[in-house]
Formats: sequence, C-alpha cells, structure tokens
Amino acid sequence: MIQKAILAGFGGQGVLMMGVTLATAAMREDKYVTYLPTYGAEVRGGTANCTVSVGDEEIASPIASNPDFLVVLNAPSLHKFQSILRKGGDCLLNTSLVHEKSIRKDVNVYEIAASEMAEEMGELRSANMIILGAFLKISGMVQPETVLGIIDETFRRKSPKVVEKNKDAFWAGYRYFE
Amino acid sequence: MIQKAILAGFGGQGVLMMGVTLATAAMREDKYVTYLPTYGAEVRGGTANCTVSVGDEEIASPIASNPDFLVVLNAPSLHKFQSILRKGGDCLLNTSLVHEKSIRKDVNVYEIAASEMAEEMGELRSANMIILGAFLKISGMVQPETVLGIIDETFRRKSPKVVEKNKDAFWAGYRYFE
Amino acid sequence: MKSNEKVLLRGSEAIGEAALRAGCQCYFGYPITPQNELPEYMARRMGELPGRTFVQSESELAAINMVYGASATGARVMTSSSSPGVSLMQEGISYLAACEFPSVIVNIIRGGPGLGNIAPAQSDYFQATRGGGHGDYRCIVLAPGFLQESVDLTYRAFDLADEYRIPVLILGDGMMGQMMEPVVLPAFREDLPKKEWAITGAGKGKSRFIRSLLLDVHVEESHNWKLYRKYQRIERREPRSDSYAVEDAELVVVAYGTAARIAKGAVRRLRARGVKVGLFRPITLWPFPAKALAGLAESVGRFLVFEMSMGQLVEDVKLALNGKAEVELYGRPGGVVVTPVELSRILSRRYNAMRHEA
Amino acid sequence: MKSNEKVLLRGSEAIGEAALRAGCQCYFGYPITPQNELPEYMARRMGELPGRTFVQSESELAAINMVYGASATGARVMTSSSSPGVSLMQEGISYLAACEFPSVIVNIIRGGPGLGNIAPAQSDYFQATRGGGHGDYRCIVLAPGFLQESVDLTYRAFDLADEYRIPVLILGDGMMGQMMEPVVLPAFREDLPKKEWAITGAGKGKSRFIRSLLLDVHVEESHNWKLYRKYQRIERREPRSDSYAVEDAELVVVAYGTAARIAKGAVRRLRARGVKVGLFRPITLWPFPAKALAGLAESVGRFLVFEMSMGQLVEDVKLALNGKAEVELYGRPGGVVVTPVELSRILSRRYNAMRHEA
Amino acid sequence: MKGMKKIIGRPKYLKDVPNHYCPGCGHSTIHRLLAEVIEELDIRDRAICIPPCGCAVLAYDYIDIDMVEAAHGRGTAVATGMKRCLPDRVVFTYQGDGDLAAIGTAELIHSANRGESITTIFVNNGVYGMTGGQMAPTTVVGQKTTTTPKGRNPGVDGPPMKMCEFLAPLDGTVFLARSTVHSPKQIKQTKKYIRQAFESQLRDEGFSMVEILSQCPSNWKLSPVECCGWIEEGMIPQFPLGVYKQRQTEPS
Amino acid sequence: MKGMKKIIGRPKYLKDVPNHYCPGCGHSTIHRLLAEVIEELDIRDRAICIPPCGCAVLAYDYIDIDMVEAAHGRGTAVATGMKRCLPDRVVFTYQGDGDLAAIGTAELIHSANRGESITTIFVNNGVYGMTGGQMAPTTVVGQKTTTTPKGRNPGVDGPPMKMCEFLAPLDGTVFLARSTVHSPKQIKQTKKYIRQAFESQLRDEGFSMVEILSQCPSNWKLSPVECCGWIEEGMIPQFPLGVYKQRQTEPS
Amino acid sequence: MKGMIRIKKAMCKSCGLCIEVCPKGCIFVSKKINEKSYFPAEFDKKKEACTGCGLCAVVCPEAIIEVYREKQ
Amino acid sequence: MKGMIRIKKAMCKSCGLCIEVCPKGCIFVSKKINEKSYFPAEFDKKKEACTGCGLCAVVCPEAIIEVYREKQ
Ligand SMILES: Cc1ncc(C[n+]2csc(CCOP(=O)(O)OP(=O)(O)O)c2C)c(N)n1
Ligand SMILES: Cc1ncc(C[n+]2csc(CCOP(=O)(O)OP(=O)(O)O)c2C)c(N)n1
Ligand code: SF4
Ligand code: SF4
Ligand code: SF4
Ligand code: SF4
Repeated sequence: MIQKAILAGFGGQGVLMMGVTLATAAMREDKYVTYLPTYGAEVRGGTANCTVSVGDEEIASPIASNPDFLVVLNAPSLHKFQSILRKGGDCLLNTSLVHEKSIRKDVNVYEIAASEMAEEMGELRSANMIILGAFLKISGMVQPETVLGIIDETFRRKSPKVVEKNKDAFWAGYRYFE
Repeated sequence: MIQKAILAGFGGQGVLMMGVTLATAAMREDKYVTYLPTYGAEVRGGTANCTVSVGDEEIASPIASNPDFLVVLNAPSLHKFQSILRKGGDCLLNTSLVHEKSIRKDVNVYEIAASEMAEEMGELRSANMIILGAFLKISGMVQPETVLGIIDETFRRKSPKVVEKNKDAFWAGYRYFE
Repeated sequence: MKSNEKVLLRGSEAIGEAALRAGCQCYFGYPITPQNELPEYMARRMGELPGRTFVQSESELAAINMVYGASATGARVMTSSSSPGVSLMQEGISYLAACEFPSVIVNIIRGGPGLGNIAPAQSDYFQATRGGGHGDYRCIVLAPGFLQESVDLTYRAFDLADEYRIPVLILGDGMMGQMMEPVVLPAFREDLPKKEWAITGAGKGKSRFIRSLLLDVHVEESHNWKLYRKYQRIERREPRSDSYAVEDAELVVVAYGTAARIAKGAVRRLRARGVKVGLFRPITLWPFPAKALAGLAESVGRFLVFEMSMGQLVEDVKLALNGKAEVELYGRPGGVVVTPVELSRILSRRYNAMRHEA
Repeated sequence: MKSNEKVLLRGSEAIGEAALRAGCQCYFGYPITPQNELPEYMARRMGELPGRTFVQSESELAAINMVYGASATGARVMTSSSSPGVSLMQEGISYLAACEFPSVIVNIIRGGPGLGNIAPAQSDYFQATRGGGHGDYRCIVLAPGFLQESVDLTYRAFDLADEYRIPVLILGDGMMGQMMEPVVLPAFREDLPKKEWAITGAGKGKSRFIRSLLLDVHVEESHNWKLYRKYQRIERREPRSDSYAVEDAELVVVAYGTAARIAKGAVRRLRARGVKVGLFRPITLWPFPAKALAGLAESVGRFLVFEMSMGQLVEDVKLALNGKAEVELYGRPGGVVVTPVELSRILSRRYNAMRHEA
Repeated sequence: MKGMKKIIGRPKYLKDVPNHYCPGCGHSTIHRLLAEVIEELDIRDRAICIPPCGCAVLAYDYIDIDMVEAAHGRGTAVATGMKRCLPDRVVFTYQGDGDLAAIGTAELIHSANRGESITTIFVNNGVYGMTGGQMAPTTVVGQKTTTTPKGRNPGVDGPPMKMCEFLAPLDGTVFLARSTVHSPKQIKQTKKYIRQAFESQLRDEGFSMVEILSQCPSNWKLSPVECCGWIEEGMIPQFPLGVYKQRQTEPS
Repeated sequence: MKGMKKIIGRPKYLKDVPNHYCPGCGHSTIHRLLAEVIEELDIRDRAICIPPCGCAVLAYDYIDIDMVEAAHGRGTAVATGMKRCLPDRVVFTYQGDGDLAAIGTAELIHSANRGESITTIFVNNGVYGMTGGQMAPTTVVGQKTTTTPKGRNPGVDGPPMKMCEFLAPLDGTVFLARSTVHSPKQIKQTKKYIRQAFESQLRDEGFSMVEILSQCPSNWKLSPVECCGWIEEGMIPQFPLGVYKQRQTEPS
Repeated sequence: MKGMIRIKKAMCKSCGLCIEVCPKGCIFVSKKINEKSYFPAEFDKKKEACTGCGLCAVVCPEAIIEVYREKQ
Repeated sequence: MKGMIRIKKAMCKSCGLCIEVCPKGCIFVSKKINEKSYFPAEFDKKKEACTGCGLCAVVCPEAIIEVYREKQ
C-alpha cells in the first residue's frame, strides 16, 4: 500500500522541511518513499508545497493526483488542493492562518490552531513541528520515534534547548488529536 | 552524349569567365549544360578551375572525374588534373605559362603560347580569348558564332574597340589549330 | 533578369533571386562557406530593389532571431547558412516553430561533424527532418535536385511558410550552391498574403502578443496538439516525390538532392544496359513521401538508399516500408561525391547479387 | 555523505554527487529551470572538494565550449542544462563528437518547443538520439528511471565517455530532477584513466593538435568511417534495457524515464487484475536496445509506445520491430504527466480492443 | 469623493489585474512607469515591447501594448528584425541583467553598435531572478548568490559589469542613463529617462538604453524596505546614477 | 658562407613547410613572430594555441606547439576551459576580427571580464578573410566588401569596432596593445607586445590581448605593397596604435 | 483633510513601501488578511494628516493607490 | 661585401615586400617561375651593396630569408 500526502502553505512556513523530515523518516524505516516539491515559476506566487509518498512497494509516480492526506497552512493552498483530496481522505488545517470554512463534506477535517499553540509554548517558529506531530498522529505514515530522531539530528548543532523545544512542540501536536 | 571540360589556372587568369561564357553559349544553343567552379579554401591556394559539361541529355553530375578536355593555364593545374583526363582526351596548354614537359602520352596535347600571341596582338588581357577560340576549335563543344554573340554582349558596354579586339583574339585562337 | 526566359544562374543566386521574386523582404545572415554567394547576392540585389532589408548579423544566432522579429511583423523573411551555422540556429528554429512564425531557412550542407569541410554532404538530414532543436516540432524540408527546382521550391517555400505558419528549410550542398545551370525565373509576386496575426503595434485595437511560454501544461499540451494536427495536415497534403524508371524496376535507389542527380545518371546508364533499376526521389524530406514509396513496394522488393551521410535518410525509408521490402544503405559521408559511374557499379553489383539470391 | 549508505537525495543532487564521485573535475553551466539545483549543488560542493573547477558561464554556448577546452586537456567534465539551453549547445556537441572529446551533458528536459514550460517532458528525444547538431555523429544517451539509476548511470557515464571518447547525454526531466528518493552513493574514484591523446602542451615531445577540420574529403570520410565503426561497436556492446512482466504479456508498453515509472505503476495495477500487460524500458536511448525489443516481438504481437512527446521514441520502436508487430503511440506532449491510473485505463482499453479483434 | 480630486491613479495602459511579481519587486514599478510614459507620449498604438526570458516574461499580461516574446538574451536581435520592418514604430526590449549582460552580450553590443533605433529597458537587479537567484554579470563583489555561496569572488568570477559605461564608447548609442526605483525621487527620474529614451527613438537617433537598479526581495532575501537600503549602500556606489550619454545634436 | 655569420634565419618553432596563406598575408608574419617569442621565452613545452575558424585555422601545420581548434568565435571559452585545468600552461587564442569581434563577442568580453589568465592574438584585417571578403566588425567606413558593395555605411552597418579601446575598461584585462605588421618597425613592435602579453600571462595577471592590423591582399584586392599603404592611410587613423592598458603593479 | 488615498486591498502584497515612505504615518498594516494571504496596507482616515503628497502612490509597485487632494 | 642574404626561392610567393623594403635595392624579381608558379625574389649578389640590415627578413611573411653579416 502507498500513502500520499500533500503539504502546502507559503514559502518560508516550513512545509518543505516538514516534507523532507517525513521522507527521511520513511527511508529510515526502510519504506519506499518519494518526495516531490513544486518548483520554478509557481514558487514566485508565494505558495510552496510538496508531496510525500510512502509505501511498502515501489512508488510509480511521486505526484499525488488524488492524495490521501492534505496539510494546509494557508488559504490559497486550501483552494488549490482540496478538490483533489481523496474522498474520505484527511485534511489537516492550521486554523491560525486558514479562516476559510467552505470545506468539502466528504473528507475528514482536522483543525488545529498551531500558531496560537506555538505562541503559547513561547516559540512561534515551532508551529510546523506541532503540525507535523498532529499529522503523524492522524496519518500514521511513519513512527513518531523515527521523526524525533531526525529532529534531534537536525537541531542538535543549534542547542539542546532548541531540540527540546521542537520535540515538545511535536508531542503537543501529536497529542492534540488523541 | 555529354562532354566535360576542366579549365584550370590561376585566379585572375580568367578561367572562370571562360567557363561561364562556354556554358552560356551552350544554353543559348538549347543544350543541357552545367558549370561548376571550385570554391572555398582551395581558392586561397591561388588556383582556380571550373568544369563545364555540355550535352544533349540531362547532366547527372556537374563534376568531371574523367573529363574529355583539359585546358591548363599554369603548372600546378597540370599536375593536379592531367591524371584524370580521359584516355584519348584533349589537353590544351598555354605554353607561355606552362613550361612543364612531362605530359601523359595517351592524350592529345595541343600547345599554344597564348600570352605571347596576345602580346603581339597588343592586348595581353585577351590571352584567354585566344585560349577559348583554340579550345572551341579542338572540342567543338559549341558553335563559335554563339560565343561571339556573348563576347559582343559582354564587352559592348565597354567599347566597340574592346569587342573587336576580343573577337580578333578569339578567331586567332580558333584558327591556330586549323 | 526577365521572367520566363532561360538564364544561366549560380545555384545560390537562383535561390536568392527566386526568394526576392517570392516577395522576400528581409534577409539576415552570417558568412559561411559554401553559401557566401547567397548573402553576397542578397546584399547587392536588395540594395537595388525597393523596400528590402539586408543585415549581415553578428552571428547565426542573431540572424535567426532577427528572422524571428521580422517574421513577427508579417514580413517574408529568409536566412541561410551551412551546417555549423544552422546548428547554432536550433534554439531559434524551435522558437519559430512554437510561435508559428513563417520563415525560410537555407542550409547549404557541408561535410561534418564539427568544422568538417566545405564539400557537398547530406549529413544534416536528421537535424532538418527531426528538429535539431528542443520540443515536438517539425519544419517543412525541401530538397531540390537541380537548379530549376531550387528556383521553384524556393518560390514555393514562402507560400508554404505563410500558409502553414511554419519554418521551411531548403537543403542544398556546395555543389548545388556553386554550380550554374539554365533556369527560368518566375515573376515578382505582387499579392503577398495579409497576416492578421502579425504584431505591428496595437493601433486603435486590442493589444496582442505572441509567445511560446505556456506555463500551464494543459495549455502547452493543447498547443502541441494544435501543432500536431497541423503537421498531420501537412503530411497528408504536401509530400512530394519524383521517380524515374520505376515501372518494371527490380531494384530502386532512393536518393535526394545531389545524390539523386548522381543516382539518376547511374540508373540511366544501367537502363541503357537493360538493368532493371529505378530511382525514387523525395523532394520533400519532411513530410516524407512515405505513401508514394510504400506504394512502390507493392511491386519492388528491394531498395537501396544512397545518401551522402551515414544512415539518416535510410531510417525514413525503413519507416515508410515497415518491413515490406528489403532496404540496404549505401552511405558516403564526409563530403565525398561519388560519380554516376561508380554508383552504377555499386548498383549493378547489388542487382546481380539480388538476382543470384532469387 | 558516506558511500554505501542510504541517503535521501534530490534528483539533481544525486546526479551532481555521483559525477563528483566519478571524478568530474570541472563543471561549466548556465542557469535554467528546472535544473538549477544541479549547478548550485556543484558550486557549493566543488568549493569544498579539492582540485575542482566550477564556472558559471555567460551562456550555454560558452559552457559547452568550456567543456570542449577542459575535455581537450583530459579532464573529466560536465555541463547541464534544459531544452532551450541544450539546443544552443548543438554546434558544440557536434564538435565534441567530431574531436572525440569525452564529456557528460545533462539535459533536464522541459515542455517545448520554444520557451514552453518547466514541466517534465521527453520531447528532446530526437535531438538527443539523432544529433541535433550537424554531421554524422552520435552521443550515448542514458535515461534513468529512478534516482538510484541516476546515480549509477551518471557514475558510469564518465567511464563510457572516456572509453569511447564520446559525449554522453543524460536525459531527465523536472520531476526526476526535483524529487527526492533514497539512494546509495558509490565511492570516490581514485584511479582516473590516463589520456595519452590529451593536449597539455608539447613538453619535450612532438607537438600535437586536435581539430575537426578535415579539408580533404577522403580524410573526412575515413574519419567518419572511424566514428561509424565506433558507433557500431557501441551499438553491439552498450544497449541496456529493463523489462517487467513481459513473459506472458500480450501487450507491452515501451517507455523510458519518468514515463516508464508511470507505466510500471499502470502495469502493476493491471497485472493485479490479471490483465496480461508488460513493460519494456530502454535505459540507453542510443544505442537503442533494438535487439532486446525485437526479441520480445517473438512472443508479443502488440506494443504501445508511451512517451511524453509526440511520436519520437515510437520511431525507434518501429525501426527495431520492422513490421514484426503492431506498434501504437500514446503520446502526451507539453509537460503533461499522466497518472498510473489514467495510463492503466488507456492500456486496458487497448488490451480489450485487441482481444476483441483477435 | 466629494470635494476631492484624483491626482494619481492607476495608469491607463496598465491592465487592471494582479501581477505575479513578488512583493516589493522593482519590475512592478517599472511596468507602471512604462505604462505612464506610453500614455503621456500617446504611442500606445505603435509601441511594441519585446519582453525577455526572466521574471518579466509575462509583461504582456500587464502592459496594454503589442508584444513579442524573445528567446533568452536575443531581445535586441528580435527588435532589430522588427524595427527594420516597421521603422515608424517604437520598439523596445525589456531585459534583465542575465538576459542582457550575459547570454545576450553579443546581440546587445552589435545592435547598439549598428545604432538600431530601438530602446532597451535594462532591469539590473544583480541576480538571476526568475531562475532563483544565481550570480548575474552585475552581482556585486562579495554578494552571496546560489552559485556564489561564498560571495562573488572577482578573481574567479570577475567583477560586476557596468553596462552603461561599457556601451557609451559605441557610436551607435545615443542615450544611456542609469537610475533606480527604490525611492520616490528616483522613480520619477527613471520615468524621465524612459521618456527621453523613447523620445530619442521617435527622433530616430539610434540606440538608447535606460538601466534601472531594481529590487529583488526574494533573491536578495531581504524585505522590500531593506532592499531599498541595499540599493543605496550596496549598489549605487558600484553603479553610479545619471546620464552616461546623450546625443546633443537634437533638442530634448 | 665563409667569413659570414647568420644573423637572422627561420625561427626554430616555425615548421619548415610552405603555408597556405596568400602572398603578402599578415598571418604569415604573425606566425613567425609567435614562433620567435615562444623560442625566446622558452615556453614551447607549455604553450597551447587555440586557432580559430578563419584563415589561420591551419596554424597547427606551421607553429610547432600543441593546439586545439575551436569552433568559430569560441576561442576564449575553449581557452577558459583549458587554462582552468592547466593553470601553469601558456594558453592563447589566435582570432580574426570576425571570429573575435562578431560571433565571439560574448565569449571574448566575459573571458576578459573574468580576467582569465589567457592571451588573445587578435588579427584585425578588417574583413572576413577565409570566407571571401565580407564585412567584418572592423571594416572601416566606406570600405567595399562583398556584403557592402557600396561601402560600409555606418548608418546601416554601424561604425567599425575598436576592440582594445572597448576592452580597456574591464577590470579583468591587464595588457592591451595594438600594432601592425606592415613595416619592419611595427613588426618588431608587435613582437614586443606579444612578448609582454605572454610575460603577463606567465605572471598570472589576467587577460591580455595584442591586436594586430594585418594585410589581406586577396580580399582588399590590393597588392601586398599597396596593402601596406592602406594600413597606413586607411586603418591606422581609425585604429590608433599603442598600448591601451598595462597593469602597473608588476615589473615588466 | 487636505488629502486622502484609497488602496485596492485585494491587490496589495504587503510590501510596506507605502508605509515606509508616508511622511505623516497615515498608512498601517491591516489585521485582516486578503484573498492572496497578505495583510494589506490600510489608510488611517482618522488621523486626518494626509496631505495628498502622493509619495505612497509613487512607490507602490502594484499601482493600487489612488491619491485625492482637496479641490482648491 | 658586408652582408648577404639567402632566399629559399621554392617557398617565395613573390609578394614583393622584401624588394620594397631593401634600402639598397639588392632584391629583384626573378625571371624564372618556381614550382608554385610564382616569380620569386632573388638577391642581387653582384651589387655587393647589402649591409645585412635584415629588413627584408623582418618583413618576409614566409620567413624564408636568411641574413648573413661579415664576422667582425
Ligand atoms: C537559453 C536559455 N537559457 C536559460 C534560460 C533560463 N532563464 C530564464 S530567465 C533567466 C535569467 C533571469 O535573470 P535576469 O535576466 O537577470 O532577469 P530577472 O529574472 O532577474 O528579471 C534564465 C537564465 C532560458 N530560458 N533560455
Ligand atoms: C558557426 C560558424 N559560422 C561561420 C563559419 C564560417 N567562417 C569561417 S572563418 C569565418 C570568419 C573569417 O574571418 P576572420 O575571423 O576575420 O578571420 P580571417 O579569415 O580574416 O583571418 C567564418 C565566418 C564557421 N566556420 N562557423
Ligand atoms: S524573483 Fe526578484 S525579480 Fe523576480 S519577481 Fe521576485 S522579486 Fe521580482
Ligand atoms: S584571404 Fe586574406 S587573411 Fe586569408 S590568407 Fe589570404 S591574404 Fe591572408
Ligand atoms: S506599496 Fe502598495 S503593495 Fe506595497 S504595501 Fe503599500 S499598497 Fe500594498
Ligand atoms: S618577402 Fe619573402 S615571400 Fe615576399 S617576395 Fe620577398 S622572399 Fe618572397
């Protein structure tokens, strides 16, 4: 089985980094995985998104024309992608940034005010870790422990405190939909 | 039947002009005709030559790999071309410029000191008309009258005197091998 | 020069004069042997005729883009070069094809690859017929076999270019460019077609633009489909070929341009000796006259492709015949021009071997 | 990055890193989407590694000629670009082929013709396999289908280039360039081949030169024959292909690169439903794996060519099969990437029609 | 708006659609200035723009005049072809620094040298914008770009090229000026230069070019306001502003 | 020769074969000077020449050093590739005016601007020699060529380009000089310039170029002796001789 | 009120140049996101300080500021 | 005789530059054509005017003039 997720938002919101983290985790778990960002002229529009596909068999196309999951960090991305989400698929919204309410009825919508949560936790920049945690909980695409390992590697050079903050944020997101 | 002639000498000696005159005459006589000069890098070496093919049927290749006639105005040209002249072919030499004596035995050699003749006639530049006349006599490729008509057209804008001088030179050459 | 009267013209001049009579308003080009006589002729003649533009560009790259600009305004326009120079034009030709800008491009092919030599060759066949540039596009490719045909095809090239809004390539070689032969010239065109699409300033109307950037893949795809349908239309309507002594032939030579000239000489020679060979001569290399050739395969079992290159034309012959007949290649690369006599030897050897097999 | 350990790499980085490990000393290139990550990667990494040269050239034209100069000295050298940029390199590639200068050229193809778009496409197939430049020449053309193959083929490309003294093209597209996949990297090459022919200054010996100008047609012809024999050697030895589920297949898809990836997904889907389809995937586009494909035609009567272009790959398939089987084209030009699901629908429709006919 | 008079609004020939430029990008401002000058000179009917491959490739979506897209770097060659056919039109190219000063060098110089009666609007933002911020010929020494990760090193990459200065000695050039769009004053100056260049073309004098230092917030990785600071401090010292050449024979 | 001493002879590295140049062609003389300088600087072992497409395309048949032929106009790009791989060699291009100043403009300017440590021997004969006498970028105003049958018209074809002057403002250039080979004095001067350029390269200073006004009797349609007159009267006034740039930092 | 401006908020990209250049501080960042996900510039009518100098319109890259001045 | 020269006539192209430049008029055009069909330059030994100045060798494009001077 192959699962595909599209992560979409503004450039600079960290969606690409989230995608790479997810893909790396899948590789560590010896799964088949592909990661595909949008590129080129589209980037200039301000939106950035990527597709992560994870599975236990070869992945033919890294493109998701009918993704299982959608993670949306801004309004234009919701407009752009909600129509292709698989019927019955899961849509995770950062409601701090997406106020839009007109969402398809045949999908599961998960809402999280990640920015506010992050602000409360005292580190606005860790909003995407909250999202990542929440997404993992919903999708089960990879094991949270694998992702934690990567967070560790990524932020280790900065400081142990940064590592902790990010891990905390991750868990906060993960637990949010418990 | 198709007859092919190679005319060869130095650039500036008028071989190309001779060739064009011959080809134009053939066209006027409603014969099939092609004219092909050498070109490009070879020209820089100083030699210039052209091939005229005249016949009563379509001419496949304007190249003469085995010409019937060879008109030679300088020594390098003799070296270059004498080997490909058809056995039994005719070779016309301007002995004013080609002192070489080692010529194939299986071809007919016609010698004419055209430059000296022209000098005597008081117009060094008409040497090639003498050659042209002589060549026509030998080859019978086209009618002398047709060529005279072209000489007329060519030199008319200059002056009637020039026309006459060239015609005289042409006839002098033509009669030389009578 | 009067129309409808035989004149002796050099190959390059024949192309140049025919272009001028077809209404070619602009020539942009860069020197390269063996086609310098063409720009030189244009420089001289365009100075004499009214309303013509001659620019010696700084390179072939600049030339093809000047062609692009002039064509955009609706002018009839031409450039010429030889192999390496035409390679430099490939990006520009792809743009011309994409924007559907009519244009006429003469390639007087020389021996290659690289700098090669200036001898007659046909080794740019792939580049011409398959598009050496990027993307799915085609150019109409015309290959005259004698100078009258150079005149006629050049004259026609401008009409084809305008009719289909497509770049048209004329392929020749140094021999076809340098030789002289009697030709009859057509009259000067007076009635050039109006081009509604041309970009000439918006005037009082809506502003317009022409571009090949089509960021949306579906828009780009439909543009490609549109081009493809046009190409199919051309493939149906415009193939041209000529044949000689094929009626009862057992072996048919396929050749174009200079090679076809020589092949015809060889065939004539062999026919005189009762050898049943014939000649099929594509005049349009793209669209390739596949149908006409396949038709021949009904009666002819063996084809010999004679090209002054190493296995290019032969692919189109094989594609046209699709296994229906035997196809053999006799290729002479590098600028070698064999004589009709040599070729007739090759042919008769093949012919005899074939009869022997049978 | 350690060798022999799985790492997640972007397609362009995979090519770049493999090149560096293959001993690529010089990179010359000019920006163009969708392959900018490759020069950017080289700029960064070459600054870290000893003895490497990175130059951002003023154009693709300059880049390919810098490649030419560096290759002449015996260095392992590479450039990369995308379609329009590669069109601009055609003259230079012809020169590289003529002078037999080893070199590796990456073309991350985009939608065309003209400026087109930056979406994945395969429409430079003709240009790559037939030589978009002038003259009779060939380049080895490699078409990886997944990132590990990008690594392996890039690594191998430098050896092929040196072994045969030939330009090697690697074709990819924006998807192959931008996506990430786990790959295992090979070790850095230590033992680069000595090149006696390289031009490095005469030293105490005789002076030497390399050129492609061969004024004498017979010399040019023998050079062309020499190249031709080399090409034949490569055609015998180097074709590579892969196939999937062809044993009992009744319909086989032929596709390469990204298209093959998608085709494999479609075939897998259909096989799960018991539909007897298979996949033939050329890995070398030139030399085309004609023999392997023709071998399949012993048992398979019908082939569907799936290409992200309009009728290019299909010609090689037809030439290989030479009428022995039915060949049909499903082309999607302009940068459209169909999904495995869509393709499987097309395939099953064709399959059913075929069974119906039978 | 009772009692109020509109004194500035959107120019007539700037289409009323959002553009694709990044926030704070200089291209947007330059487009507006072009639309204003075209309106003021009343040449919308005969103006033809040749947009480049570069961020401004979609200029035809924004400015309401006829346009023909050129291949990367070939703008002035395309303009030459057009202008020679349409000598009474106002033909101008719009080119970035990669387009004009790298791949298009030969075409630029020879069009200028031939004195083609065309105008070039040269947008110098010191990077390749569209392709994502690689070094351009005009990148200043030390500036970090994606292909000069340690900063432009003049010993390896050469120093930045100064195109106005470079073209000035060519006889065919008749108007060359450099300005910026980072401040109201300079924006007005730029507009004046564009107007002068077009007027020169209307008098058929020869080749004219306006070089405009322009912000690229996305690739400079600075906010639009910070960009204005970089223009002041990083660029103007390298690229002095002003008129570099002006044919004196005609009244201006 | 009893009692006599040979004071001038054929230089060691000029192969003892006839060349293909036309009688009185400046290329022949320039070849000789190169052979002499290479001998004097003792750099035959590490000199590499990049001959052009142009009349000098066969230079490898005459000068006894390693050579790699370049595509038309691309000499300096090829030299860049070579020199970056072989930094201790003396790499020079040999280019005609068509090759260098027309089709090769962009490569020349950018190699010069990058300050590639290479030398360009620029043979300016004011025409395209090899292709039969078409207009070159350096053809002087009024000069008749096969593509300017009425003489070069600066209004249409532009004025001649002055390459030394043009390159001088680029920081990467370190030695630029112009001379001729039409008189014994100038021939000696040319040799000195070539030597200075090579010495500069040996010091790894940057880009050097020697521009040499050179006779083309065949295409000027003048005798070799008349050509020398044309250089004096027709060319030198347009192309003033002398050193245009010389880096002062190093001793010469 | 001597002057006033109108900003077409839907097309604002929040570049901040108008805010930076306004000598009277009449422009501020809106709290309400627009359709393009930018927080657009907004004119502070209450301040009544605008002189209609037009600098904001001159610098606005999007050309979406209209400037009005009192009729004399 | 202070000086003398030798001309490799087989390689002379008769450009005439040496003749033009010789201050003593010691070089003239030969009447005998060479293999390349040029009338080569020839040194006039009889004149005994040659100073071995070497100008002819400096201008000879073909580099086929050797110059000799009396040993001091
Ligand atoms: C032949 C070719 N090479 C490269 C490209 C890719 N390309 C598109 S725009 C561009 C340069 C953009 O920079 P610049 O000209 O400075 O304009 P900007 O985007 O900064 O306005 C490049 C290299 C192309 N389209 N065609
Ligand atoms: C791409 C390309 N275009 C054109 C040519 C033809 N060509 C060969 S040499 C040359 C120019 C010769 O002139 P120049 O550079 O001035 O050198 P010269 O022969 O006068 O020494 C040209 C145009 C070519 N070989 N390649
Ligand atoms: S990348 Fe730079 S030049 Fe391009 S639109 Fe964005 S800010 Fe403007
Ligand atoms: S054509 Fe001119 S440059 Fe060429 S060899 Fe002859 S004289 Fe010299
Ligand atoms: S200058 Fe224009 S785009 Fe920028 S913030 Fe102000 S109104 Fe918005
Ligand atoms: S200068 Fe040399 S080539 Fe010329 S005439 Fe004298 S000896 Fe002969």
